Amino acid sequence: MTQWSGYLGLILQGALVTIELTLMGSVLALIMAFLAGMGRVSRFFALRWLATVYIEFFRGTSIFVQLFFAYFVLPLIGLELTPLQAGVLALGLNVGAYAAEVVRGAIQSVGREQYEACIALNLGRWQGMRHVILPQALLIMLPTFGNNAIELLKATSVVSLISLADLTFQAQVVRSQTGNTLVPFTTILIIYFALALIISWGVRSLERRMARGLDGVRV
Amino acid sequence: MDWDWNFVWEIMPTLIQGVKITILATLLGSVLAAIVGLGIALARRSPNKALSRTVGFLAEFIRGTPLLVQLYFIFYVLPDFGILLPPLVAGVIGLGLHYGTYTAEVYRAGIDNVPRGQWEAAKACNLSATQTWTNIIIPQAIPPMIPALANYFIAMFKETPLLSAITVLELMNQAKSVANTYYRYIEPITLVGAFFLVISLFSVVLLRWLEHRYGKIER
Amino acid sequence: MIKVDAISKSFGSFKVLDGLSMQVMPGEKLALIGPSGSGKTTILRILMTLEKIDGGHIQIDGEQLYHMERNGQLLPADERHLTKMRQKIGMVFQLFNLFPHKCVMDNVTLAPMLTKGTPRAAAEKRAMELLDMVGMADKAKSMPAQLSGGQKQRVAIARALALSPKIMLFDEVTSALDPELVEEVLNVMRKLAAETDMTMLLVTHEMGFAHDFADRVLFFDRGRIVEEGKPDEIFRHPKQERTQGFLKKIIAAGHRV
Amino acid sequence: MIKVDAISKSFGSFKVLDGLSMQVMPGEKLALIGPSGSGKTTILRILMTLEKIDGGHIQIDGEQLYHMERNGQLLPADERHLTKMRQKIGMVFQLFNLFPHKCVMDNVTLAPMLTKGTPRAAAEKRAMELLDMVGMADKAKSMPAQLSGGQKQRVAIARALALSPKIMLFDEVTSALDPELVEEVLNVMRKLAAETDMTMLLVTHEMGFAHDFADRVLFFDRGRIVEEGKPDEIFRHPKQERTQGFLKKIIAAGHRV
Amino acid sequence: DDNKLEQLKAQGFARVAIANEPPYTAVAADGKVSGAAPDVAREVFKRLGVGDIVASISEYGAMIPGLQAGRFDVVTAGLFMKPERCAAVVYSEPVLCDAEAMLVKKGNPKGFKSYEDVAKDTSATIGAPGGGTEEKLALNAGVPRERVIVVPDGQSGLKMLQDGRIDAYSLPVLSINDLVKKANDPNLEVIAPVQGAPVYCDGAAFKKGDEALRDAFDVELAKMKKSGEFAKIIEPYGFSAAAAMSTTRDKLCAAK
Ligand SMILES: Nc1ncnc2c1ncn2[C@@H]1O[C@H](COP(=O)(O)OP(=O)(O)OP(=O)(O)O)[C@@H](O)[C@H]1O
Ligand SMILES: Nc1ncnc2c1ncn2[C@@H]1O[C@H](COP(=O)(O)OP(=O)(O)OP(=O)(O)O)[C@@H](O)[C@H]1O
Ligand SMILES: [Mg+2]
Ligand SMILES: [Mg+2]
Repeated sequence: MTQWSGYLGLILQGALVTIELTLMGSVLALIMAFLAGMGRVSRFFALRWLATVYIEFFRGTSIFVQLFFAYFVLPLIGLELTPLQAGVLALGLNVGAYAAEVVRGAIQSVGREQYEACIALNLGRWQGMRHVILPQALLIMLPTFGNNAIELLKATSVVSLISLADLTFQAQVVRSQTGNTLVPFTTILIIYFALALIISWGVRSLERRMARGLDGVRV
Repeated sequence: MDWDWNFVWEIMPTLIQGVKITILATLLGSVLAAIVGLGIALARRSPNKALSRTVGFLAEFIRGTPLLVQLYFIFYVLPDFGILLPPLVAGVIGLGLHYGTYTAEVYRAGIDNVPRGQWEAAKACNLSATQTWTNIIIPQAIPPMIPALANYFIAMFKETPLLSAITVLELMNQAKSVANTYYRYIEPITLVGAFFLVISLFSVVLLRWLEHRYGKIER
Repeated sequence: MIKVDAISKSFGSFKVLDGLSMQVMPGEKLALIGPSGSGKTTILRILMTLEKIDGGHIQIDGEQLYHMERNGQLLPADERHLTKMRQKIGMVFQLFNLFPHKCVMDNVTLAPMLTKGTPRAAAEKRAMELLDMVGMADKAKSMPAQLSGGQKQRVAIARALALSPKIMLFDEVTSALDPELVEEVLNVMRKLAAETDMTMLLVTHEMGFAHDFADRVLFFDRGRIVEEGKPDEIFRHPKQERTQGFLKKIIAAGHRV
Repeated sequence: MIKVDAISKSFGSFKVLDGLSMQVMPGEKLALIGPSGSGKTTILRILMTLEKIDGGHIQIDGEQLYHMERNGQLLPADERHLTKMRQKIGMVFQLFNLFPHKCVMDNVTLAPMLTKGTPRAAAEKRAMELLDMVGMADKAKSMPAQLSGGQKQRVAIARALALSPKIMLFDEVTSALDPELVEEVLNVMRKLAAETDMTMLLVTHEMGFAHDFADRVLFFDRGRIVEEGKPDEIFRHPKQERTQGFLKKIIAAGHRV
Repeated sequence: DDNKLEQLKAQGFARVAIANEPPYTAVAADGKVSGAAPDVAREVFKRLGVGDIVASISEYGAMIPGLQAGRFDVVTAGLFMKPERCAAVVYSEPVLCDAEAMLVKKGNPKGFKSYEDVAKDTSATIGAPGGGTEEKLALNAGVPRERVIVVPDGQSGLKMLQDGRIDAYSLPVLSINDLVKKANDPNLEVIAPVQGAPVYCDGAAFKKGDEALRDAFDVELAKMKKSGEFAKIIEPYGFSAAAAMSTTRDKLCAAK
C-alpha cells in the first residue's frame, strides 16, 4: 500500500546528511579540542583565559540555543550560514568544548614524572609535548573521544529543528506522508544505533593499534 | 536588527514560566535517572546472564540513540500500545531513561573504584556480603560519585529544550512561541542562552565545591 | 594445626601452585621466603579464602576449609561454612587495607561488633588494649589518612587481632614502609610472637627478621616448596642450589641475613 | 665543580631546605643519606632545575645555574640559559620514568636527536654502545613494559648518559626494585664510577653500597647537612647523635652497612 | 534591492520555505516538493526566468524570522495574510484561500462550533501549529495559553487527537481534509468552516526590501490568473481560483 522503498530512500538520504554532519562536526570538534585543551595548560595567561571562556561558554549554554543562535541570529549580524554550516559550527564548537577538557585531562594525567624526564633530558617544552606527552595522552583521550563522537552523532538529531534534512527530519517527513509513526522512528533508531556501534568499534580498534607494546605483550 | 529592551521585559514573565518547567523536568528527570541507573547497574552485575546481557544491550541501545527520537517514540508511538502519557511525564521518563544509562556507568565505576583490598579486608574481618556492602563498599563508593552525578544533572538540564518537541512548554518552547508571535528571534533566543549560561555557571561553581568536598577519599 | 594437601591453583593457563603440601603445627611461627612470583602470597590468600583452589584439600584443626562433610561426602563449602572457618584466621596485608572512612577505633571494633555481636563498650575496651599493645592507643580517634605507613600497619595488626584468630597470616607487612618505619612494625610482631601462642605464617623479604622470628622457614620456588628447615639451616647452609642462588642475590643487594 | 651557596626552598609554609651550602669537586662521587623527608631528593631536583629555589645561588663550573649575569647584574635565568646549563647534568629517577610508548632504542636516542641534532645513525650507534655497557643491547627493540624493574633502570641510566653529562644525579635508583634485581643496577653504577670521571651525586638507602661507592658522604636532616665525611667515618664513627640514631635504626631494620 | 531577481536568475533557483502540510505544501516519497503553493511559485519563477525552486521545510513560526535572516527568498506555504504579517513581510497578491476547520472525535462530543466554544469549556484543549493563524485565532477567542497546545506538524496533531491528548485540532479546511483522508479513521469528524473565523488567503511572502521582486511576481501571477493557468494548477488540490481572484492583498492586509 505505501511505497516504503521510496521512503527508505528518503531515510537513507537523511542518513548521509547525518553522517556528513557527524564527520565534519567531529573534525571541527577535534581541532577545537586540541586548540582549547592545550590552551588550558598553556604558560600564557591570555591563552588560558581565552580557552576557559570558550569552554565554559559552550558547555554552559545548551546546544539548542547555540544552534538556533547560529541559524537565526548570526545572519542578522551579517554572518550568513547555510543550515549545514550552522549545524556543523554549533555541533563542532559544542562538542569541541567538552573534548577540550578531555585533552586537558589527558595531558595532565600523563604523570608529572614524564615531564620531569623531559626536562632532565633537556627537551624543549614543545619537543617534550610533541614526542613524549601527546603520544601518551592521545591513548588516554581516545576512549572518551569515542564517547564524544557518539554524543555528537546523537546531537545531530537536533539539526532537524533547523530544517536540515538529517535522519530525524526525514523520519518526520515520512511520518507526515504516510501517517505511520512506528516504522520510520524504529528504522532511524536502528540506524543511529548502528552508526554508534561503528564509531565505538572504530575507536576501539584504533585504541588497540595504538596501545600495542604498551602493556608488556610482545608485538 | 536591533536589540529591544522593552521587548525583553515584556517577554520575561513568559520565559520565567518556561524556566520553572525546565527546572521541574530536570529535577524529576534526575530522580528517575538516579533510580533507573541503580537498577541498570545492579542488573548488569547480576549473576543471571540472561538478565545482565539483556539489560546491558538495552542500556547500550538507549545510550547510542538520540534522546529526541526517543522522546518522539515515547510520546507518539507508545499510545499505539495503550500507553498514553502527558507531555511532561513522557519527557521526564525520556530524560530519566536516557540519563539512567549514564548514571549506571557512574555507579559501576564508583563501585569498581573501591580497591580490591577493601573487599579482601572485609572478608578477612569475616564480614558477610551485606555487611561488606553497607559498611565498607557503599560508604566509600558514594562520595566520589557525587560530582559525576551532578555533572549529568547539569547535562540533563541543558537537554530539556528537547522536550519542546513533545509540546512541553519549557523554556525553549516558550521562547519559540514568543518568537512565533512577534517574529523576533534575537531577544528570546539570546535570553534562553543567558538563562542556561547563568544557571550552568552557577552549577559549575556548585560542582567544583562538590568535587572538593566529596571528590576523593583520603587513604 | 593446618594441613595443606596437594593443592593446585592456576590463573588462566599459568599454574601458580602445583600440588603443594605442607603442615603447620599449632603455635608455630613459619616464614615463607622465595623469589618474586613463586606463590607465597597466593598460598596465604588461599588460606584466607580470598582465592579459590583448583584441586587438593586444606584442613584447619581437623576441619575441611574448602569442603564440608555431609553424610560422609565432601561437598564444596558454602558461605556459612566459610564464615565459620574464617573465624580462626586473621590476615594483615602488604598495603594495610584499612577502611579509610572509619577512624582507627572503628576499624578495630567493626568486625567484632558486626560478626560476633560484641556490645560497643566491650569491643572498644578490647580495642584499646590491642591499640595499646601496638602502641597506637593515643591515635584511636585519628583517621587512617592521618597516619604514617608504619602506624597504619600497626592498626591493621590490631584490627586482625580483634577477632582473636588462632592463625595469623602476614604478607610482606613491612615492604611498603619507609626503612625507618619498618622497625616499629617488626617490634610489634616480635612482641606478638613472644606473648601469644598464635600460629603465625609470615611472607617476607626481610631475611634478618625471618631468621630471628621463625621456628621454621619454607623456601618457595615456582609454586613448590623447594627446601624447608630451621632458620639457621636454611640461611647458613642452604642445600638446594636455587636457595643458595636466591640468598646470595639478596645478600649482595645489601640485606642482612 | 658544583657550588651550592645558602639555598633555601619551601613548599607552602614547610621549609625543606634551610640555607644549605655544599661543594662537589669534579669527578667526586658523593652519597647523600638521611631520614625520609630530610630534603635529599629536593636538592637533586633543584640541581636538575625541576624545582625553583627561594633563595641562594648555585654555580656549576663557575656559571650561575638559576641566574644569568648581564652587564654585571644577576637576573633570573631564562629558558635559554637553563637549557644551556642542563646540558651538563643528567638524572636517573627512582621510578625510571622511561617513555612507555617508545622502544628502548628510541628512549635512548630521542634526546640526542632532538636537542643536539645528532643524526639517527650516529645516535643509534652511540646508544648501542651505552646499552651494551649496561648489558641491555639485546633488548634494544623491546618496549619498556616488557622489561623488569632492574632492566628498566639500566635503560634509564643509558638514556641519561646519552647526552654525555658531566654530572649525574641518582635518586634512590634501586629502591623500587625487587631485592633480587637491585644488584644488577648497582653493578652498572660501580662500573660507571670506575670507568668515567663524571661527578656523581647519589641518594640512597643502601648503606652498604653508599659505603663502597662514595668518596664522601653527606648526612641530611631537616634540610641541613648535619654531618659529612669519608664513608668510614660516617658509618663506623658517626659523631652526631642524630646520625648515630639513624644508622642504628637502619641496621636494626635489617640493612647491612 | 532591485537586483534580487537578477541574482536569482544568475543562481538559477529561488529558495522557498514550505511546511509539508498537504495540500498546501507536500514532499513526495522521492523527496520532490509539490503542493499548491510551491507549484504556483515554481511556475511564476519559471516565467520570470528563474529555473527552479529549492525548498526547505520549516515550522510556521520560523518562517518569517527565517525570511528576515535571509534563510529563504520567499515563503510559499499557506502563510495567511494578516495585518501583523503584512507589516513584517511583503506579500504578493492572494494565491490560496481557505477557511478554518477543526478536527474532533466522531460526534463532536464537546459540541465545538467556534474557537469561543473551546474557550468556554474550561477542560478543553485545542492543538494548532506554532505561529500559525489557528493558534492566534484561538488565543484571540479567549482560550488561555496553556490550553492551546503547540503541535509541530499535522500528523502529530492528528495523533494527539486520536490519543485523546487534545480535544480539537485546528488547521485550514483542505489541510484537515487531507489529513483525515490519509488517516482513514472513522472515529474522526471535521467541523468546517469554524464559525466566526474569516476566510483567509495566503500569498507568496517576500522579505521587506524585496518589493521589486514581489512586483515582478505579481505581474506574472496576474497573467496566470487571467489565462486560467492558475486555476489549472491549484484546483486539482481542491483550492478555489475564484476565491483568490475575488479579493486583493490590500483588502486582506487591512482586515481587522
Ligand atoms: N589475580 C591474578 N591473576 C593472574 N595472575 C596472578 C594473580 N595473582 C597472582 N598471579 C600470578 O601468580 C604468580 C604468583 O603470585 P604470588 O603473588 O603468589 O607471588 P609471590 O611469591 O607473593 O611474589 P612476590 O614476592 O612478588 O609477592 C605471579 O606470577 C603472579 O603474577
Ligand atoms: N612538591 C611538594 N609539595 C609539598 N611538599 C613536598 C614536595 N616535595 C617534597 N615535599 C616535602 O619536602 C620534604 C623533603 O622531601 P624530599 O623528597 O627531599 O625528602 P627525601 O630526603 O628525599 O626523603 P625520602 O627519603 O623519603 O625520599 C618532605 O617532607 C616532603 O613531604
Ligand atoms: Mg607476594
Ligand atoms: Mg627522596
